[in-house]
Order: sequence, then structure tokens, then C-alpha cells
Amino acid sequence: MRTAKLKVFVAVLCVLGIVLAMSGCGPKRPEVVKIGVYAPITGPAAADGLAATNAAQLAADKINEAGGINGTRVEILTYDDRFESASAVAVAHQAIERDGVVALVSGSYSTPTRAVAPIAQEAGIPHVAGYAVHPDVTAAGNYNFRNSFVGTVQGKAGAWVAINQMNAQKVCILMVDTDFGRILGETFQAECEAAGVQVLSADTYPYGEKDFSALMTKIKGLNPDLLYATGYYAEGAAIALAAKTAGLTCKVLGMEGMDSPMFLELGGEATEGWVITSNLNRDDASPVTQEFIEEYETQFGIQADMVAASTYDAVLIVCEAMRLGGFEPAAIRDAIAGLQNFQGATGLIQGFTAGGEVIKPVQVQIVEGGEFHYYAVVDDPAIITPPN
Amino acid sequence: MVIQQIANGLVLGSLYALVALGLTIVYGVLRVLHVAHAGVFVLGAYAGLLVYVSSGSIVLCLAVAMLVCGFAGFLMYRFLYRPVLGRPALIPLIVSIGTFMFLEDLYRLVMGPYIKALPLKLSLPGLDLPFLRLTGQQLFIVGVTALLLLALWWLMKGTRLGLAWRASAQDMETAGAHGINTDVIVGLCFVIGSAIAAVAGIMVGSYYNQVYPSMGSVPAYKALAVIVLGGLGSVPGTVVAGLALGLAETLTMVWVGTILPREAIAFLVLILMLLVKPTGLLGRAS
Amino acid sequence: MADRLFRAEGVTKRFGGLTALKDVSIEVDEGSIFAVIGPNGAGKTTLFNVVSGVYRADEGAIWLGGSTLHGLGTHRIARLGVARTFQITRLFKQLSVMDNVILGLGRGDIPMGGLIRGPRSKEAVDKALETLAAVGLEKSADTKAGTLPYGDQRRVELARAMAMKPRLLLLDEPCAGLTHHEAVNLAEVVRQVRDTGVTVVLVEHNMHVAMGLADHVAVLDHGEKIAEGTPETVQRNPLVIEAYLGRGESGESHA
Amino acid sequence: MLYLVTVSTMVCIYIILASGLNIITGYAGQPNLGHAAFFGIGAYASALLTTKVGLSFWAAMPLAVVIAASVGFVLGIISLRLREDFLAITTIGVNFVVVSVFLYFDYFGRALGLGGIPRPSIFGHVLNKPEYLVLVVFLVAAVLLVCWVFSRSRLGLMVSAVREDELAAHSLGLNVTALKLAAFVFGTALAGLGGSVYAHFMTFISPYDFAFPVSITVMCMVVLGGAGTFWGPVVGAIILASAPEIMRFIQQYRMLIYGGLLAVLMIFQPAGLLGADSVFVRGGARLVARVRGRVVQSG
Repeated sequence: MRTAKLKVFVAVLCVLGIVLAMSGCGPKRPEVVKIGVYAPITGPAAADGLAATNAAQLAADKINEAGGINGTRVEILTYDDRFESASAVAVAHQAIERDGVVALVSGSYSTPTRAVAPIAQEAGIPHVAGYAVHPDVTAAGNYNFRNSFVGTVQGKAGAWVAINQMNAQKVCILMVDTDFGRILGETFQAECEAAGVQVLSADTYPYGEKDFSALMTKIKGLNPDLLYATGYYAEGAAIALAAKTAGLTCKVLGMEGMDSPMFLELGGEATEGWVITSNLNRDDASPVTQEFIEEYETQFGIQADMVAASTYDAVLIVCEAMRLGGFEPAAIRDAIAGLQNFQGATGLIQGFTAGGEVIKPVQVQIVEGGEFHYYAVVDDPAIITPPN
Repeated sequence: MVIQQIANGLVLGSLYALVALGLTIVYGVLRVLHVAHAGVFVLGAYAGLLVYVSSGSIVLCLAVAMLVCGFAGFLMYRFLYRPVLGRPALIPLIVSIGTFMFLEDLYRLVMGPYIKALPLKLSLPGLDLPFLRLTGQQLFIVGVTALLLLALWWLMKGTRLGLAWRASAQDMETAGAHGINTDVIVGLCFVIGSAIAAVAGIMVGSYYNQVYPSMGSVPAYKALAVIVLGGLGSVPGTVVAGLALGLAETLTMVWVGTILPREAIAFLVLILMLLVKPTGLLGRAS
Repeated sequence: MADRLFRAEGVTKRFGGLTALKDVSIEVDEGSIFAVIGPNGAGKTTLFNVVSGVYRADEGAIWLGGSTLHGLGTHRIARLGVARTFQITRLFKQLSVMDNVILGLGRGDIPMGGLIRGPRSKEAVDKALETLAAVGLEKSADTKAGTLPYGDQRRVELARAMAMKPRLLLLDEPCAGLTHHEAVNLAEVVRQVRDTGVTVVLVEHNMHVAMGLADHVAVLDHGEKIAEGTPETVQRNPLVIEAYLGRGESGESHA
Repeated sequence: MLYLVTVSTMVCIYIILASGLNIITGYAGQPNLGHAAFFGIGAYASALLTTKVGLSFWAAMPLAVVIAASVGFVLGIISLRLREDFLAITTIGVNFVVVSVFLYFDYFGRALGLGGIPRPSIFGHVLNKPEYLVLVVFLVAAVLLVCWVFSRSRLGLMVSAVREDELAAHSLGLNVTALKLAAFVFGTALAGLGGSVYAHFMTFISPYDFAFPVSITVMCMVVLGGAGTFWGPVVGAIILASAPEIMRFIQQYRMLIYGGLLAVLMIFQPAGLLGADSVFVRGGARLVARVRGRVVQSG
């Protein structure tokens, strides 16, 4: 067994040697720069993995078509983390050591991203999470950034929309039992209670749940004027259908997990009138957003969702930082940290906090005529600035 | 509201019963824990989806899915289980789990990882009373379950096939010695059980309007719990267990809140029951 | 007359509504061969299963020497010195013949250091080979037990039981499935075992085998003892003749 | 190099897990499709003992082993009452229930998992990943030594006898109950050790790390290599834990290959690569015989 390992070891050493020999004598401005993107390509979250890797490739293609970054071509290397932290650790090391990526982008969920963050930190490789929400991701150190809202920001924004835009007085809360869903739901609840809004119930349901008939009947009996639902698009669509079946007629506020064309397709008419908080505004006049939405759909035959947009922007952020700071990982990190008012597909990124959290407005969308449309935007700095 | 919740539980339970019914028939005759039954269930959902999208006919969609799954079930018996008959129970079980994993990934590769909608257009009237609301679709599910139960009951009690099935379920060797072609019986049971799985796949897929590669993951093991609770190989027992589980889950969710995910509750009940009665609820001593 | 080694008194065993054994009593002298015969379904194997602890008797008492066997688990009874074979051989098929026999040594004790020390100490191997030689299988010691011909498997099973150095050896139809030649050989081995001081109780469907081998015979029919005595007396007992011949044909086909 | 270290560490952890499962399923013949539950119990125990109780790794690891083995003892008691197929379902159920418990009680960190698990330190020096791998390799060596001794001990032979025929084992005076329990305790203790090693390697754990598919993966390793053989699970663990890393092209098809392999192996080669009836073993034996024959002829 140990001899087998030794052989692998020697083989990898040889490959490394060749790679080093080939790349070591390059000029200061390399021809190709590699960005590692990991995502759950197989396993239960494979649909999101596909969206993330497609979007990352689209971002790179777009930059390369426009002549690359000051003439340097961007290459995206994709890795499958299988939605497992152990695999994520392995692929992060593989990307950094074997493949020599200068930056890592997470197109994955919290658990794998959380496993990668300390590795990126230790190796001094900038790491931008597309949509992973766990606080530990950015807490791992100053090489880690997040291009999506921390749970508390989105929960607060949700409460603001519910109270000020949707005039909620009595709310029911439904939380998917993941780190994501709970942080949002609990923040929402605390904000509502602080504002004197009555919280009638706060239920959790397991990830992957399909049958909401019992919960919808219960919530209907409580007669709220707004339901705040956290979850992903599959659960969101199932909630919408079950609410319709049960005859629940109150307003519903969802969140970015439901920002997907799949939500509209699976939920059908039942999703009509749903409001969600997200980071993608499909009615954004910005050409970056419009081109992204258009090209994504033509190329992959499916509408872009929040996962795709966030991963797309994460790649754009890394590339922009390279344009500004060069191709050294440390320089890229500094450039990301100093980024200001960068226009991405998910809106105007104002910059990052010292803790690596993005500052950008929260987009509020409404389902009208089977499509997401602009409903409101939350740009109050008191809400959208993440705590540090 | 209590009546509505009981109705919710019964609809959910009907879905459980539908998934488990086919499994009971297979288990009864072969004593194989047929995890890959859930793979057939997903196949049924996809086959139904493809036919429905292209034809728009519910009858055609059910018929084709049942045929496809019946054939798939026969192939599974012939090429997966028959070669390992008579080995320790663990071996066919592992074959079954392996096949299920293979199928799940095959569906993902062929049909893509995305969830697909299966909105069957049923022009059935719903029920809308002050204390009870059931859509036409919910009534349809309960009706189909009842119909299948009756059909199977007739098949088991009233036909030669049923007699042979019961004889084989009691004792395969003796049945064989008395001139029953057990190979044909078992093959037929796989065909029938798999055809029922197709119906279950279409019902579940259309009720939640979601068809996706891993939709069989939870039913695969939960259906095992249901058939054990129902006293392995008992058709009415399986339906009762399915309904009871659906009711229990719904009512605990309402009154106690979500303590554990559903599959954990099902398994917890199962383990406790096996500890009290190791041969299953209505099962015979081995 | 030798001492009584084994006594069963009023043993009754019911399965649901069926009474498999009804008030059966037997006494076995130390160092003798005792045969229990009867048509199929008479309760012979049930009697063995009750004695060896597989089933628990509903009524009655069972004694080995001075200690009661009633209510003890199978392995406890085995440790007291009751070894048995099965109607259909139950070998550890994937293990070697040698390992099968070695497992019989020491009646299931894990000796000091058994957690660490290998089972094949020189002493154990010598004893196992000696036992195998007694049944004529010393050459097959390293063969996997399941690959031997059926007659040899029966002999391995006997060797495994003998390795336990039992006080009482229960043989369940030892000659079933054997050719005439093999059966004669086996009977000789059984006699030799008896001559080393082991008490043998055997269950036999075939009357000729039992009569030729046993010192004393008991006849079961429908769970009841209908006759007992020396082979000669039993053979002439009209009840026995009726049990075997009277309903012979129909009795067989129900098996 | 840390990539190789990571993969090697995971391979080592899988060797420990597969060797443990091999004791239960391979030697004692008891189906256990919930091995990952004990892996998880060991990991959570070790994580909680270090982060919440404040013990060091060196104290937490043996305790984690004891805790996993204690739960294994309970499962062993349950197994005594159940038929083989019911036991298989029960072990699946145990896996689901244990993961749910991790998911649904605040003490276990729920879906957030447990973080901040320290790497072990020796005399104040915190081990880095390569140093940790050295420690893990020593542990694997110790585990393999114990398993090797077990497989060649009288106890191991008795446990195998229980697998082959329980009633016959009973009739030889073997205490089948105790032997089964011993196998469960031993096997789950190793799973607990694997869990502890995993927790302190990853430094954070979450419930899904120990879900049912992990049990299946470990079962695949044992079955592929050859259940009931000493080297089988080791070979199986090395192949299945490193194959997806070495062959990137199979990424998309990993589960497809796993599943198909498992089914096909069980049908055509149930003894595994190193099992007794394996074509590889027979082929190897034939090769040896032929070489020997030539030596004899020429000599």
C-alpha cells in the first residue's frame, strides 16, 4: 500500500516538475491565467453545479472575446466538489498546487465553500464565493470574499420589504432547515418583532421536503397577511402549489433560493404575485445584466438564475481585479478588496467590507405573467452593509 | 381544520401506499429488498412525462409508462435477481442498491439534472366544503390507490396467479414441487409490481409537479419501512401502513412541529417496532 | 449395569396446536449406543432439538449426569458435553476441514490469549489431525469443507463433534444420503467412538442401520414413545410393525 | 503536495472504515448498511469533546472510539433479534436517524455543523497536514495490525464460524451472542476512530458528511476488495477513494460506475477482487502453479 502511494507521489512529482519547467520561464505577462471554479457537478445539487460552471465559462468567454485581460486569456478550470466537504478540500489543493490557479471561485454551497476557505487563506490564493452564505467562509481570513448577501442582510432586507412595501401586520414564517434558511428566517423574525409586527408562527421544514399540505393548512388557519418563505426553488414551487391547493390567499415573500426559472416553471400559476429578494434584477437597464441574461439563455437553453448570475459575477470580479492589479494572487486580493462601483450582472457592486462581504443593493422581484420583474430595490446602507 | 389535516395525511399516505404496493408484491414472492424499485418508479415518472408532453393524453401516458416499467421490472428480475437467488439476503440487496445508484445517475446523464414539471391537466371536479378542500387531483390520487388496491386484491384472491403467488410467497420450493412454475410467477410479479411503480411515479411527479433524477432517493428506503410495517407481503397491510404513516407524519408536523425529517420518523417507528416484534407487524415467524 | 448418563422425563413440545413430542421419557446408559427410530414426522429431530437447546421443552425435565439441561441455551448445553450432528450437514463451508475440527476443540472456550494467538497451535493441530484420522480424512485437512463430497462432509461433521470430547454425542440420521458402503464405514466409526467411552444417541429413519448399531432402541410415532427395548424385542413389537408398515405408504408420501 | 496529502489522508480514513465494516460484514456476516452513522458518531464525539468539553485530541480520540463502540454494542444487541434482511433495513434506518439527530439538535450544530475542531498538537506544536498524515499512517498501521491479529486468532475463526452457520456454531459451544456483539463493538469502534481522525483533519464537520451514501461507499470498498479477507477492504479503499482523483474523466460518471460495479460484482464475483472464488486469485494461483511447474521441469 505504501509503495503504491509512493509511486503516485513520484508520478505527481514528475508532472509537477514538467509543469514548473514549462511555466517557469514565461514573461511577466502570461498568455493564459487560470481561475479554478468548483461546484457540485454531480450529486444532489447537480443542477446548480451545472448552472454555476456554465456561467463561469460564459464570463471567461466574454472576456476572452474582448481580447482577454490586457491580452491575457482567461482559462476556467472546473472541479466537482460533489457537494462534499472532503472532496472540496481535495479539489482546492489540486487546483492550487497541481493546476496552478491564481484564484478560486466557489460555484457551490456553504459546506464545500467553508472547507475551501481556510485552504485558500493558507495558500494565499484569493477566493470569491458566488452564493455560499455561511459566515465562516469570509471569517477564514482576508483572502476570502463573498459576492452574495450574508444571511442577515437578506433577512433584514426581507423584513424591510415586508413591512414597508407589502404592509405586513401579521406574518407567518417558514424556514428550510439549512444554515441559509434559518439565518434568513431568524433575522426576519427578529426584525419583525422589533418593528412591532406580529409573528404568528415560525416553522421549519427539512431540505428536500415536497409535501407542504399540512403546513399550508395550518398557516391558512392562522390567517396571516404575509407568509415569509425561505427555501430553494424546488421547495418554493411546492409551497406555492400547496398554498394554492389549501386556498391560502395572503401575500408571499420569498428569497434568492427561489430566484430560478425552475421556480416559475414548477410552481406555474401558483407563483403569480410572489415577491422575492435576490441579487439579480432582470429589468436592470445595465448592458452587463441584459447581455448576461440574453447570452446565457441562447447558449444554454435555459433562463439564468441567481446561482448563475452570482457565479458569473464572481468570475468577473476576479478578472477585473486582475486587470487592475496584475496576475499575482496577493495583488489580485488587494485589488478585490479595493474594488469600487463595479458593474456586474447582479447590479452595481459598491465594494467589499474589511470582512470580505459584498456591498450592493438587494433587488426585490415580483412574479408577473410568469416572469420575474422589478418590484423594489433596497439600497439603504444601514440594511445592505454587512456587519463586521 | 382537523378534518382537512386528516385528509392531507390520507392523500400523502396514498402516495406512500402507491410506491410501496409494487414493492410488496415483489417482496412477497422473492424476499428480496428491492431498493431498485424506486429506480423503476423514477423511470415511470420520466416515461409518463415524455409521453404526456408529446401526446397530452393521460391514459396514453399511464399506459406507456406501465408497459415500459413492467418490461424494465422483468429485465431486472431476469438479469439481476435471478442469478443471485439463494444467496444470503445481503447479496441481492447490494445488487439492488448498486442498480438503483446506477439508474439515478443514468437518469441525470440522459435527462439532465434539472427538475421537470409534469402538470397533468385533469378535468376532475374538486371538493370545496367549509371544512374540507380537496382538489380534483388529490381525489384522483386517493381514487387510483383504492382502485389499485381492489384490483390487486382481486388478483391475489380470485385468480390462479394470485393462488400461485400466495403459494410461492409461503414456500417457494414446495410451490415449485407442486408444479407451479415459480420462475414465471416471480417474473409476472415483477412486471405487475413495476407497472404499479410507474403509476406511483406519475402520481407523485404530477402531484408535486416535479420530476427529477433523484426523486426516488427517499421513497427507495421509506417504501421498505412501509412494507415492513405493513407486514411483508400483505397488500392491505401495505396500504394501511402507508396511510398510517402519512397521517402520523402530517399530524405530528401540525401538533408537535418538525422534530425530525420524515424519513427519520418512519425509520424510528420501524426500528422500535422491529424490536418489539422482530418478524414485522403482521409477519409470520420464520 | 452402567450408570445412567442421560435422562429425559415427560418431555412435551408443542408448536401452536401441534404437539410434536408428548410425554416422552428415555434413559441412556453411559457408554452405550441408543437409537431413536420412527417414521418421518415422528418427532425424532424435535427431540434432538429439545435436548440440544434449540427448542425449549414445554414440559418435562432433561438431565445429563447430575445437571439439568432444561432451559439452557444451545452453547451452554454444548459446553456441558453434548455434541451433535445435523440431519442435513451444517459445516462451516468456507473454512478448511482443519478449521472446522479445531472449532470443536475446547467446546467453545476462548483460551487465554485466544484473542491474539492463532487457532493453529501445534497442540490443536495434532488433536485435530488425530480426530480426522479417526474418520479417515486426515488427507483433506486443508481442503475447504464445502468442496468435499457429501459423504466426506458427514464425516467432517462427525469429527467436529468428536473433537469436543463430548460425554453425549447426538447423531441426527448419520447415514442419510450415504451410499451403502459409506453407511457401513460410518457405522464402524460410530462404534469406535462408543468404544472410547462416549455415549451415543442417534436418530434414524432406516431401521436396519439402527438395529445393527444400537444397544437399546426407543420407537417414536406421532410424538409419542410406543416401544422401547433391545433391537430384537422392538423389532417384534406389533405396534412398531404397524407404525412402520401399517400406514407405510401414505406416511411416506406426506413427508 | 497538500493535494496528495489530502487524498492520502482520506484513503487512510477509508481504510480504517472499510476494515471496521469488514469485521462486521466480512467476518461475522452481519449486514451493516449504516456504517457511516458510527463514523459520524466518532467524528461528532471527538469534535464536541475537544471544542465544548475542552479535552485534547489525545483524550478525545479514545473516548470517541468508546462512544461509537457503545452505540455499536446497542446495534449488536438489536441485531441478535433480527433476521438478516430486517437487520439490513434497520442499519439503513440507524444511519438516517443518526444524521437527523445531528441535523435537528442545537447541541450538534444542526445544519451548520461543528467548526473550530483543533488539529492535534504534540508538546505544544500543532500538527500541520503532512505531519497529521504521518500520525494517521501510524494509526492505520496499528489498525491493520490489530485486524491482522484478529483475522488469524481463534476469536477471528470463531466469528467466521458464526457467519458460516450460527446453529452449528452454537452446537459447538460457541457463544454466538458474545461473538456477534464483539464483532459489532470492534467494527464500530474502528468507525469511531475513523470519525475522530476525519473530524480533526477537516476541522469542521456537518451532518451530510455521514449520510447513507457514505455507508454505501464503504460497503463498496469492502465488497470490491473482498469481504472477509484481510487485504480486500484495504485494496478496495485505495481503489475507490483514489480512483476519482486519479481519473478526472470519470467525475461525471462516478456514481454510475460505483453502482454498476457493485451490482455486477455481486452477481459475477461476489467474493470480490481478493476473495476466495475470485478470478484474480484463481488466475494468480494458476500463474504461480505454472511458474512452479516450469521450475520443477527445468530443475
